[in-house]
Amino acid sequence: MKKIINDPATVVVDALRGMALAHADLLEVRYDPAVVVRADAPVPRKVAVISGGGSGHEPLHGGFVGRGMLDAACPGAVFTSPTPDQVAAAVARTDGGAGALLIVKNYTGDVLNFETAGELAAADGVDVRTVVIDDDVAVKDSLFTAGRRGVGGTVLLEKIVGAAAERGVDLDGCEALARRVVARVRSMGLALTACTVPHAGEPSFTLADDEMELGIGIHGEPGRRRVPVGSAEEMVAALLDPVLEDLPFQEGDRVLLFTNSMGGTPLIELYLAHGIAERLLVERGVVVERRLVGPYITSLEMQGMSLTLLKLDDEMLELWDAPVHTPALRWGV
Amino acid sequence: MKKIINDPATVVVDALRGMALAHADLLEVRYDPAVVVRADAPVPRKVAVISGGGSGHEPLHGGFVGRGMLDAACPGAVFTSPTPDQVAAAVARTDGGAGALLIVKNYTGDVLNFETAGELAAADGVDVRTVVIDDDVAVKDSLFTAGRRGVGGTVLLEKIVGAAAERGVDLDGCEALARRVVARVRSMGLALTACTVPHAGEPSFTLADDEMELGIGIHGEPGRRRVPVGSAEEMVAALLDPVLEDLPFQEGDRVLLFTNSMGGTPLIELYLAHGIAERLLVERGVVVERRLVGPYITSLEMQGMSLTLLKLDDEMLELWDAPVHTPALRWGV
Amino acid sequence: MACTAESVAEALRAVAAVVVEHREELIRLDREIGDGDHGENMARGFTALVSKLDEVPSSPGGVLRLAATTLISTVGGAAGPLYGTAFLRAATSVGDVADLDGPAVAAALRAALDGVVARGKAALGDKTMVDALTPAVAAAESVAVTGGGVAEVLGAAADAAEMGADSTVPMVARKGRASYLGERSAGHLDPGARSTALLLRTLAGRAR
Amino acid sequence: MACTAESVAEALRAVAAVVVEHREELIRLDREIGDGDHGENMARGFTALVSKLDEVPSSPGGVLRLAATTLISTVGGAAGPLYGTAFLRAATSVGDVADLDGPAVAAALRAALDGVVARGKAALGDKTMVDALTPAVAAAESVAVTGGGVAEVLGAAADAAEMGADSTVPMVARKGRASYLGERSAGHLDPGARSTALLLRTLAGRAR
Ligand SMILES: Nc1ncnc2c1ncn2[C@@H]1O[C@H](COP(=O)(O)OP(=O)(O)O)[C@@H](O)[C@H]1O
Ligand SMILES: Nc1ncnc2c1ncn2[C@@H]1O[C@H](COP(=O)(O)OP(=O)(O)O)[C@@H](O)[C@H]1O
Ligand SMILES: [Mg+2]
Ligand SMILES: [Mg+2]
Ligand SMILES: [Mg+2]
Ligand SMILES: [Mg+2]
Repeated sequence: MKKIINDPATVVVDALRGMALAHADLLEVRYDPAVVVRADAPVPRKVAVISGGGSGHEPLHGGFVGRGMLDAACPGAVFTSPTPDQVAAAVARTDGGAGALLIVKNYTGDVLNFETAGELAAADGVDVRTVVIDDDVAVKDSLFTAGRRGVGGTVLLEKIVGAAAERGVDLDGCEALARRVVARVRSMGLALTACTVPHAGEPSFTLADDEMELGIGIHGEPGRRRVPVGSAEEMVAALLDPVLEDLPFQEGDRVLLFTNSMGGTPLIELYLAHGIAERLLVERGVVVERRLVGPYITSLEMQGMSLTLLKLDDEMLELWDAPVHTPALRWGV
Repeated sequence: MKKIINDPATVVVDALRGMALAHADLLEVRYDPAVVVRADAPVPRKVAVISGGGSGHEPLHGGFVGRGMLDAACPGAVFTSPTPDQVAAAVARTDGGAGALLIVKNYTGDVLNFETAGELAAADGVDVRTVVIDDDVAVKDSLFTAGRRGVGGTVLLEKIVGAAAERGVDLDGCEALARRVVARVRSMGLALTACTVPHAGEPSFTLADDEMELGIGIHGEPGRRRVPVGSAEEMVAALLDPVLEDLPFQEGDRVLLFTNSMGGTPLIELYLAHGIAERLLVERGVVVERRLVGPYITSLEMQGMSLTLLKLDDEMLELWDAPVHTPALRWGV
Repeated sequence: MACTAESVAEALRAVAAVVVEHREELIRLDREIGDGDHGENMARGFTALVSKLDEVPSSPGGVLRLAATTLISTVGGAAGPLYGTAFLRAATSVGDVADLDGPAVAAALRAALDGVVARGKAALGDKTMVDALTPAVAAAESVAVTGGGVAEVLGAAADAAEMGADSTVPMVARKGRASYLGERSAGHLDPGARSTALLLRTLAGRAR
Repeated sequence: MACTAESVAEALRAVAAVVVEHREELIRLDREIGDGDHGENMARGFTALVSKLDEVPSSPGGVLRLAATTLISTVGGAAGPLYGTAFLRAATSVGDVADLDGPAVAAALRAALDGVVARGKAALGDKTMVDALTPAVAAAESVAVTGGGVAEVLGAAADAAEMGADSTVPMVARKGRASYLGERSAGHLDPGARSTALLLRTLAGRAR
């Protein structure tokens, strides 16, 4: 394992220190428990939008803290859900009197820890709502499993709900909007290489030189199947087809297309994949109204990509375009 | 080699198509010859700021095209200088009557191709100036070699000169400013892993599991020496010390610190390294006024990082803060 | 043999040592069908607990409550809230008696299991820690009703937990991260079931 | 034996085939002390030239000029402007005569070398294509003054270029990307010197 770290046990805190220095104008970082908070929190009478999860997916979530997106992020250990006291501290620090919306990616650990945190915060008299996002079509949805994972759609959800909260939409409105986004967003990813969690010291799985894992999760969880590496054209189609079929997205639908790098895939390949995805969508009559291309929800140094499609309505479109000022997304300000 | 590509021979053009779709509001892409141009070019009476170089360093340079930075970028084949006709086309397309400044990284191929292009453009009656950037302290500067390479400082140079041109500074002023930036910026990088150029199909070099290449160039050119991998603390010091000594940077100096990923290093490690670099600078009494952290000048999927320090003056500081609106850097608008 | 606050604390220190010792094994098991952090999570949590135990609460229930809150705020992942809930329910079950007997321990284990199921909604056969804990509780109860002491109760629980953990190998996971693997999860030992068995075996060893 | 526009074009088509054939070798050499693109750059440029030669210009000079502009706009890297300049100067040197003789070829080679040196500023011993081209020109000139024809001139040039290329192996690079390696560049054949030798050997073969 070759990594730019001092000690696997302190990676998250060490990285938070650097992040705090890099973005002192936008963020305040607290360490015990670890929480990343927007610099001007709490914002009076604004719904606090809070998320969190294991570290190693940067910029998610800390990189999305700031005006127009998240009020706070709770970074767990690498690939490990944060603990309830982190979430409770985030709520306490950002509650402006209008309640808090917790955005939780659907993993057992995240759900259970946020659930406990919600109980703690409710006991403190804060109106807390939880929205679970489960946009990964690679995993079969079933009552008898942990269900679908939350992946790329999380970024879009945080941006859109964050914009609504910034405009003064109340907790009921934010929650309803969040559920609408969850209902309309779908993703799928693939991995060309595995990543190595610092405390594990070895790659999470092994792929042959000509194999890729189709339907990979963001913690290196396996997906639908292991298949031979194909051309970019084939890879993009292998992601896009299941995503399109699932909702389904149809001719005439207006969408936001999010082409995401798993971390180790260079931008040149990502743009190349994005171009193919847009062309395939145009061929099916799906209208790409907005796009996001880059490494926004990653798995450490894993090579691979994911595609996320959100079926836009006018309100979501407007909220997507609304100003945002965070380390990782910034426009309109 | 596992990459998201269709054909090594068409990677650059295929990626440009995706980039054009992703950023249609900011850019226009021309293909024969390949040039990325800001959407509103030519801007009347503004100096055209143009750069270019081999592809595979994305977002450099195409990701820096837009208001307040570059008017055009000329993407060569992967890791291969662009050709003179690309540069000449960029000049012709962006010349607003105030001349053009060519920003050239100091590599023999880039220098020769831009030189030829400059001659072509001058023959067309455009006032063209060339500024060569050579900020990499890993390579010994000598009259008897190709000299130092242009690396991370290029990003800062393009931002600052781009802002000046946007404000209406004339060609003489832009050229003088550019030379001042070049005189005050220094960088050094290291690689933990090699990258694979698509048409080569194999990694550019091999490093043992416990080795890193100190002083790496952005095309995988070797640097000062191959050394055992150390802690992040040691790695950052190994980059920072030669950079500080070279100019030298001294107590009380105000600097911009740019912590760059070579592409494959995840953000969590980069923030961690950035935190160490800032602390070491504070310990030496160097004042970090601004910072940039991210993958801005990369070597495909190479894991590693570089540090760049620019000794700021008031004018540079103001120009750094000035609005910029490009795919990769965006603020103030 | 007494089962006081101090002896429970001592037993939990021993658990911490065992968890740290098996850290890599649990990581490896979790890498096979999860995300490879279970050993790290447990080691982090129990190490934190050891330093909290510098001051031992006055009752066994107090020690279990301290374990619960510490694990909840340091383990993270799925295991954190699940083990945390287990200890919390166990603490509530034992109340503030000063010295636990066999039936009290069996009842505490039952409460722990109920807490895990309430929180995680896993059933027997879902390939989770529930598959280790369920037979452990049954065994503990049958020993306790026939008059077994703490050592016998925990010994029976540990034996059953180990068999229960082993029984997860052929199972197809239906809960937690391993469920994403579907059929591919069969053939692997569930890391949480393994850590439950380790924990009970260590407690049993200390009760002797 | 004639050295007309058509035969120069045919010789350049042969060069293209040889360059494509040696693409991997040149990539490998450039990976050792450069950035691994020389074979790709040359193959791209000469392949482009072949398609431009569907219409052959009317004089050898015209063919060389077409080669120059094509290579300049398709090769990129250091080799593009250097080979481009070489062909451009050679074209100027031969003017618009219809059939080249030995002395004309030798003079064209001299002009090419002068162009490469003017552009790249490399001296003998810097471990570049100049180390292949310089002895090639000297050999070509000495054969030409003693009445050698095109085939003899090019044959001597190719022999000398191959020896010159080989002489780059022990050299420490002082120009181009290999110079970053310093002492570590010794022990490797310079890719540009190798491509120059390949080019001259192929031209010599066609002149026979
Ligand atoms: N719903 C659940 N009910 C009971 N136990 C569960 C459940 N989900 C997961 N587990 C247990 O948690 C273990 C994994 O813990 P850990 O690796 O620490 O958390 P994570 O899966 O979040 O990375 C599994 O091996 C399993 O025994
Ligand atoms: N200044 C120079 N003068 C002459 N030849 C040079 C010079 N610099 C580089 N070369 C030649 O160019 C070759 C490399 O070409 P190529 O790999 O295509 O370009 P790049 O180095 O830009 O990748 C070297 O092997 C060397 O022979
Ligand atoms: Mg986990
Ligand atoms: Mg090159
Ligand atoms: Mg786990
Ligand atoms: Mg090269």
